[in-house]
Amino acid sequence: MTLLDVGGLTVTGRHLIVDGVDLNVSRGETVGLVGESGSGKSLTARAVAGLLPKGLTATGSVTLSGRELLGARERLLRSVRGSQVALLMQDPFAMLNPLRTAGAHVAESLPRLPRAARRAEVLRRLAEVGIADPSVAGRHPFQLSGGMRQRVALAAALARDPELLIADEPTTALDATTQHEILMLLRGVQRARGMGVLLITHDLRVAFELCDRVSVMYAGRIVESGPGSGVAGAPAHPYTSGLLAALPSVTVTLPRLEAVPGSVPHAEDVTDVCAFAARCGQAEPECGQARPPLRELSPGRRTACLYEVRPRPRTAPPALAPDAAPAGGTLLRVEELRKEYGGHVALGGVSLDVGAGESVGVVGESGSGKTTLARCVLGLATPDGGRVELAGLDVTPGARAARREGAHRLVQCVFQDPSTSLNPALTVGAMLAEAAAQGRAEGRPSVAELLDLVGLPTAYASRRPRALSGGERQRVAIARALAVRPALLICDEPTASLDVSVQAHVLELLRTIRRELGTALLFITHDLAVVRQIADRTMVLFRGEVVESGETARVLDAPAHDYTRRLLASVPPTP
Amino acid sequence: MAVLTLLARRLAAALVLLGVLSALTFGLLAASPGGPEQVLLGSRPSTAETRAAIRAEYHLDDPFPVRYARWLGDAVRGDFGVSIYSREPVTDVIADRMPVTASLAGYALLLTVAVGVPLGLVAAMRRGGALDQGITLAALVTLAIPPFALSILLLYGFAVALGWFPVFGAGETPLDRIVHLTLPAIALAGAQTAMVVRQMRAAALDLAGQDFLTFARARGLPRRRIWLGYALRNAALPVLTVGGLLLAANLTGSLFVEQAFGLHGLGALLIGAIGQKDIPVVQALVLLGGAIVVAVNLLIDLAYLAVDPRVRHGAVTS
Amino acid sequence: MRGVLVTVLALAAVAAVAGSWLAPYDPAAQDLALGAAGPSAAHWLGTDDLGRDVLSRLLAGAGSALFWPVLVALGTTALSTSLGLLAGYRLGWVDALMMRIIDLAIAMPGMLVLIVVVGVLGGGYGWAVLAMAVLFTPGDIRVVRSLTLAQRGLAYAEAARTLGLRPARVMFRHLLPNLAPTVVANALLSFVAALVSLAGLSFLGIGLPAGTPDWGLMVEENRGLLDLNPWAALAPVILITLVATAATLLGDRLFETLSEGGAR
Amino acid sequence: GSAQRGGGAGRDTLVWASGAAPNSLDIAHGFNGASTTIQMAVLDTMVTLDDRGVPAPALAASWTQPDPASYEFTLREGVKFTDGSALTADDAAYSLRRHLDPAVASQAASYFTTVKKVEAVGADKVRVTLNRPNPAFLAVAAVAWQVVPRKLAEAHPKDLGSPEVGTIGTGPFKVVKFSLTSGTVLERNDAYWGPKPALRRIEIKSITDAETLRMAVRSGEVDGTDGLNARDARKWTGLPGVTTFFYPSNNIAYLTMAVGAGPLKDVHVRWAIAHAVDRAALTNLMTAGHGGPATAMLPRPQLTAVYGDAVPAFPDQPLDLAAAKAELAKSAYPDGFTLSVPYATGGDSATVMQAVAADLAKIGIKIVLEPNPGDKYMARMMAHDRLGIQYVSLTYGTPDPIEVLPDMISRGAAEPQGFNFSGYGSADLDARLDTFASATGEARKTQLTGLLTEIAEQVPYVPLFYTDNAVALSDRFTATFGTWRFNYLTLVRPASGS
Ligand SMILES: Nc1ncnc2c1ncn2[C@@H]1O[C@H](COP(=O)(O)OP(=O)(O)OP(=O)(O)O)[C@@H](O)[C@H]1O
Ligand SMILES: Nc1ncnc2c1ncn2[C@@H]1O[C@H](COP(=O)(O)OP(=O)(O)OP(=O)(O)O)[C@@H](O)[C@H]1O
Ligand SMILES: [Mg+2]
Ligand SMILES: [Mg+2]
Repeated sequence: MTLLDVGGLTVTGRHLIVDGVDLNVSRGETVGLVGESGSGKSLTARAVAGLLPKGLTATGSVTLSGRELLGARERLLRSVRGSQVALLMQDPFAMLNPLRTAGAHVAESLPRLPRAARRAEVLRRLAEVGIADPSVAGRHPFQLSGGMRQRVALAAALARDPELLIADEPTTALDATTQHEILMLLRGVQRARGMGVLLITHDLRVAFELCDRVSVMYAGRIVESGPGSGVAGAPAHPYTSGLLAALPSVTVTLPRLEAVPGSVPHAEDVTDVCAFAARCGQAEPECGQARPPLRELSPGRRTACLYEVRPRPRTAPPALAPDAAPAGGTLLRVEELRKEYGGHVALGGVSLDVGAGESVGVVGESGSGKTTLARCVLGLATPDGGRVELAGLDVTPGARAARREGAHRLVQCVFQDPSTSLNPALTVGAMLAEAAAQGRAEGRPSVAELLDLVGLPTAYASRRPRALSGGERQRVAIARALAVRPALLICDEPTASLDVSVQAHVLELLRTIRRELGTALLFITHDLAVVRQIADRTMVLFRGEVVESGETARVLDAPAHDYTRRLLASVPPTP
Repeated sequence: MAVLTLLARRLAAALVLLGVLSALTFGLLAASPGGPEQVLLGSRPSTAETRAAIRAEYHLDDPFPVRYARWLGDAVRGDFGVSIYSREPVTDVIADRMPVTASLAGYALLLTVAVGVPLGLVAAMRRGGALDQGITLAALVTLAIPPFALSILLLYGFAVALGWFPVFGAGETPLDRIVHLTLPAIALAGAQTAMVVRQMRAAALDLAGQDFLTFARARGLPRRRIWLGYALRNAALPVLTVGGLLLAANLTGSLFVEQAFGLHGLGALLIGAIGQKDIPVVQALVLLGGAIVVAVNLLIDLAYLAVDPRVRHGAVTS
Repeated sequence: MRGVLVTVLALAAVAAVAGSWLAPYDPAAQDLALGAAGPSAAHWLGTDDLGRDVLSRLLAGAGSALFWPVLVALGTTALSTSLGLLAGYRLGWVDALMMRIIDLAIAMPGMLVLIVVVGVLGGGYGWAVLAMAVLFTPGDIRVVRSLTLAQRGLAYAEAARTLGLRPARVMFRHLLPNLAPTVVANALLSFVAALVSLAGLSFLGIGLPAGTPDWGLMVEENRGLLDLNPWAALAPVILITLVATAATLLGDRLFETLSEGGAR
Repeated sequence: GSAQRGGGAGRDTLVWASGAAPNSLDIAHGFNGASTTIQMAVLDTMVTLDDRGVPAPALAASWTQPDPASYEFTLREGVKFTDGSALTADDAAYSLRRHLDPAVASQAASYFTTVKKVEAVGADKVRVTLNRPNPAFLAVAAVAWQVVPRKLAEAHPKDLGSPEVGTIGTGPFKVVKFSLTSGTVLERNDAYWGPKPALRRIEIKSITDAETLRMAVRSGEVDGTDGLNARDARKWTGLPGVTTFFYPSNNIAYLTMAVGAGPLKDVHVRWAIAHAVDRAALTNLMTAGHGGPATAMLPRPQLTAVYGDAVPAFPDQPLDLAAAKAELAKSAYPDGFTLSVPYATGGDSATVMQAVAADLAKIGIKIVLEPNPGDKYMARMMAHDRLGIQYVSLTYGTPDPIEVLPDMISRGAAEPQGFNFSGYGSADLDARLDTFASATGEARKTQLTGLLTEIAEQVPYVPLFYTDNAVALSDRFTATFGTWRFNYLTLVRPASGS
């Protein structure tokens, strides 16, 4: 029986954002809504719960158990929320009131109960989400880890036993192992209660692993839907197919990561055409003439493409030996690096070598000290002990300032967050020119050359960062780092917050650069699939210690350490 | 535990502050032209013997450090000297004036909170609407009127032209006092209320964008709980800081207001004492001002401690 | 709204620069026989008790009424921005020392000290203006510092440091533009606070020489004339309020525009 | 409408407001208008002045002058302090003697510099011996020889008259409450030896802000005040239900010019200035018709006391810009000069100096006004620091010119702390002052005319105007005020009609 039925949902703000979305969720069913950032997934979810931000309006229909919610009075919505439909949001760090305890969050969501019974009920609900320790109920959010917070939030969301749970990227902010735990927990609860779940994610692998049915969203509309396995196995829309091709694999090193060219258009601009036509490899004139309907291929299987999708050639394993072995000697040598933050050990004696032209991956969960390691090498943090040597030069920060003179020509960095990696006040051109001026005078690259290197049009020089997409920003950041022609480029999770397609683009770019410029890479990531694609050697960091290191293939295929195995187990299978 | 360390740290800081403040004012007053002789002698010719006697009595010929040390020694024992102007002990003079200023400041604070907080919330709720624009503009204008001008306008409008309120004095009975202090309190509260409205509005708007508020609504929590448990409580933190600063600012604000409304409070006392070179009184008042600011800051910290668990557990320092 | 705002400030600026030329009478010219009189065709806003033309005095006074607050705002902003940037960027002992001093300064009953300083030392506006700038600065330093602290941890700032740029360049070319919304808004708030506070000092009889055509002083000198010519005191109050409102509003607007413009 | 009328009390209760707060009920520390007004209602002086300013009996029923430099007073019989104790000659003698004691640091000390000895001779007699004859002694005594119980004064050498100690007198009223904040309350002394006061109770507040004060009177919250200025007459006379009384005051306002150095040393410059200042306009501005232009350097009542109605004409410099310019041309500064002039903020001097500056600008003398807080200005003046052109307005207590003239033109007063701000003086002048001090009859007139003529010719001072005293009273009360009646609280009585 259909629990949630969304028909022709549109959300409009200053522009059209969500354009005619149809969705339905039945009891006991998990439906996945996938799509790239900005495609309108969150707004769809919030429209369903009647919680659109101020200034946005929804039309169409949203019925829950036969009751129309769209345009309903706030009074009715309040009675429906929590008891029939619950919403779980992306960021566990922002979702809980910092001033209330975990228990209070659950308790206030419960229906009226006597005091003592209420306390017992709170503990029972916490136990349901895997929190057995009763003292957690008395703790405040800031005293809990991200995973714990997400569990508490889940318990609070489920406190009134809703029939439908909308989970908007509930695990994106968590690291791989925790992500895995929370998803499994979600599945367990869903099964136990027979709830309907609408799971919103941008991670195709998660969707396919967890969901009965999957809808793929693009530029505010659904372009394909069907059973998870069906969509994964035989995508019926070129967009889905492109996304799948861009997905890095944890088991094989792909010769080429296929990115979908271009970027997602605004829903507003493509109302009357196929939204994907501009980026589609098999587009026909017809695609630009009318909006293709969501046609039924087979029962439960729909696509918004007029044609059959040509299968993409996918290279079979074993694909490629790692890139040519490093020439030259050791470029970076880190010995027994140690760093504490107020008694908390961030690095507990880490040693590593990077040869000239070599690519080394560093993996580990959140808080394992990856960024700290990078910052110590870059001279942005002063280690408490150990040595950092670059091309035979002791550049240990804090030792003697003068020694680092010139270190910036040896090592540069690309940071994780594309939203802050560029100075919003400067144009791309100014940024690149300034960076190039820091390099040696001979062979100094021009702004145009740098933009060309990362595959951006020269006209971008006059743009400011806010006019760039996330992937473009990371490419500018890479260009900026390369401007001084460093021997080593440290990449601190440069793709962690990018969509798969953009990620593929950036990874491919880095591989090319390494190949063509001979720049060595120290690639930091928590994503094992990414490290498989880019690193010759990999080391696994766990609580500030290196627990395993070796050839990437060896580490991933035959993990020796328990932690590495746990990391591997939490990666959803690549379809 | 956190409370104790906080108290200890604050106490030490307060001592340093008061020390610096007292040395500063003492030095300033000592360096300024004219001395207490003029006050003591009035604007009349005087004899040389009288002047010598006064200089001896007030140790005016001692070097500055000696005078400061003497003053400090007495002050530590709670003796702030005798007012040159009225010959009463300074502590008595201040104690005599304190009730007026305290009631005025308290009344004004009450008005500020009672008016400012709801108005700020309402403005935030109706963001962009006519009501919001009205409130925002009114707050802006109130903020821009100099407090003394507001006093004069209120005095003319409500006390003289309409005759609803008395023109001067602080009243004797409690009820009388409320009637007498209403206009001064409004004059004093005006700019502060405007600040609180702005702050409250900003805090509430900031809050409205927070995930945890959306999550609370998504769980179908009752409206009352969302307003009190979420909006008000979380917005209280930034507002609290401003409120505390305002309480301290009351001190100076009351100076203008007391002057205009003919109230014999601490502000009027300070103005008078400065004019009369009544150094012991000025000195004690400045110290009192410093002590009040310190105390208010401490209160804010304690309030943070009570409201914000992160501070309580030393996770962040306010 | 925006039009009104700009008009008010533009008129104020014109009056500040060219007020003395625009004035229909010599602002100091007395007509003791006329004394305080209400508005008339000859004197649009009437005269004060020395028979001086109120309108002319308002126009001539715009300069001093606005110049000093602008000076305070500029001084405060320049000082607090550079010191705040330095403390927030450099950290270490510079920061620790500066923060200790600022803690102390902020805990001082500022206005009280100001009145005592200026009241006791006497002397003129110079002291008042200087004292006010000194008073406003610590709070602003703190704000700039905390913003700097937040910005310096962002990737673009770390990238700038990684590129080996000189600290001054990182601070002023990279960090400063991103603090602009707050710095600009704060500067306008300082202007407003100085405008209102200096008028308050004049009200207490501290500051400018008698007879100077200054708005704050005019309120003080003419408030006894409310029965004879209310405009002599009301007009300057209205002007102060109008300019202060417009400046605050402009600050709010600029803050919004600038932070939107810089939004990432 | 009004919130409160007359404090709502009975018709024999007066709510009075002073423009400044009284600070002491002891004249030794509270020799100022607000304080003395209360002292005069509570304390009796040995002698008093009659309507013409002639010394008359008060606590002293009579007195004799055994020789020109000594007086012997006989106390009135049966006078009691309000605490019930009897007034003794010892009390009276001690009350004067304490002003001579430097340890008391009395503000009245300078009034009694000629007193050598004060002693009680017998139960009801007090003898005062002076260093030299002083015709002003009795007039001064009428102001400052207030009698308090010796016991009380001795017990509180430092804080007699303070709010904590208060005072005890024999006067028409007694102090019920004396607070610097909530005001003073006086009640009728039913055992008063003189005529019974018309008022039963007087509540005295202080309102320092002139406008607030006016509004308080206007709203009826206050029945009467002396805290107004004649120049504000226009604002006060219009108040409904309020009558403003004006009566001549023993005062004079003038400009002093420091003749010691600089342009002002040149007598032509001084003449030029005197010609240029529009005294008529200034008088009108500052007195609003309740006063008059000053023609000589003495308060009008003092002139009258010496000359009666036949005041001689002294040399004068009438308003005449041409003459002013001509004088300036004769000086070393034909093109004028610039002078920095300090003034006290918030007082009359600000207004007067602005007007003077405007007048002098017309002949090329530029005055740069330099604001000073009141106390700093006073300190600077008294220290004779950088004197130039200054505005001075003085009110005197006695009808005798000898109270004024030495202050103005003796070399002794030209030192710091003296009142001779012009620094004008000479040995010859000092000698003439001395002879004048003890002269009587026609000789006195001649000598005074000589002195005043010299001042008028040399112009160290430019006399400006006299101002009347002003008292505003609610129509529920009335009073008959006089120049020499310092105890005006006792003069107020309920209006017969109300
Ligand atoms: N409050 C709002 N007002 C106006 N536009 C908005 C608002 N919130 C989101 N948008 C716009 O709507 C579009 C879709 O946003 P939405 O948050 O639904 O995307 P999403 O698919 O959830 O992406 P992500 O994976 O980044 O969360 C985006 O282009 C965004 O800029
Ligand atoms: N400036 C700092 N002050 C205090 N603690 C810090 C600081 N920087 C890092 N840490 C702590 O050091 C540990 C390692 O942090 P680091 O940022 O290196 O982890 P990471 O592996 O990069 O994690 P993530 O994947 O979340 O980026 C964490 O526990 C973190 O809380
Ligand atoms: Mg989203
Ligand atoms: Mg990291």
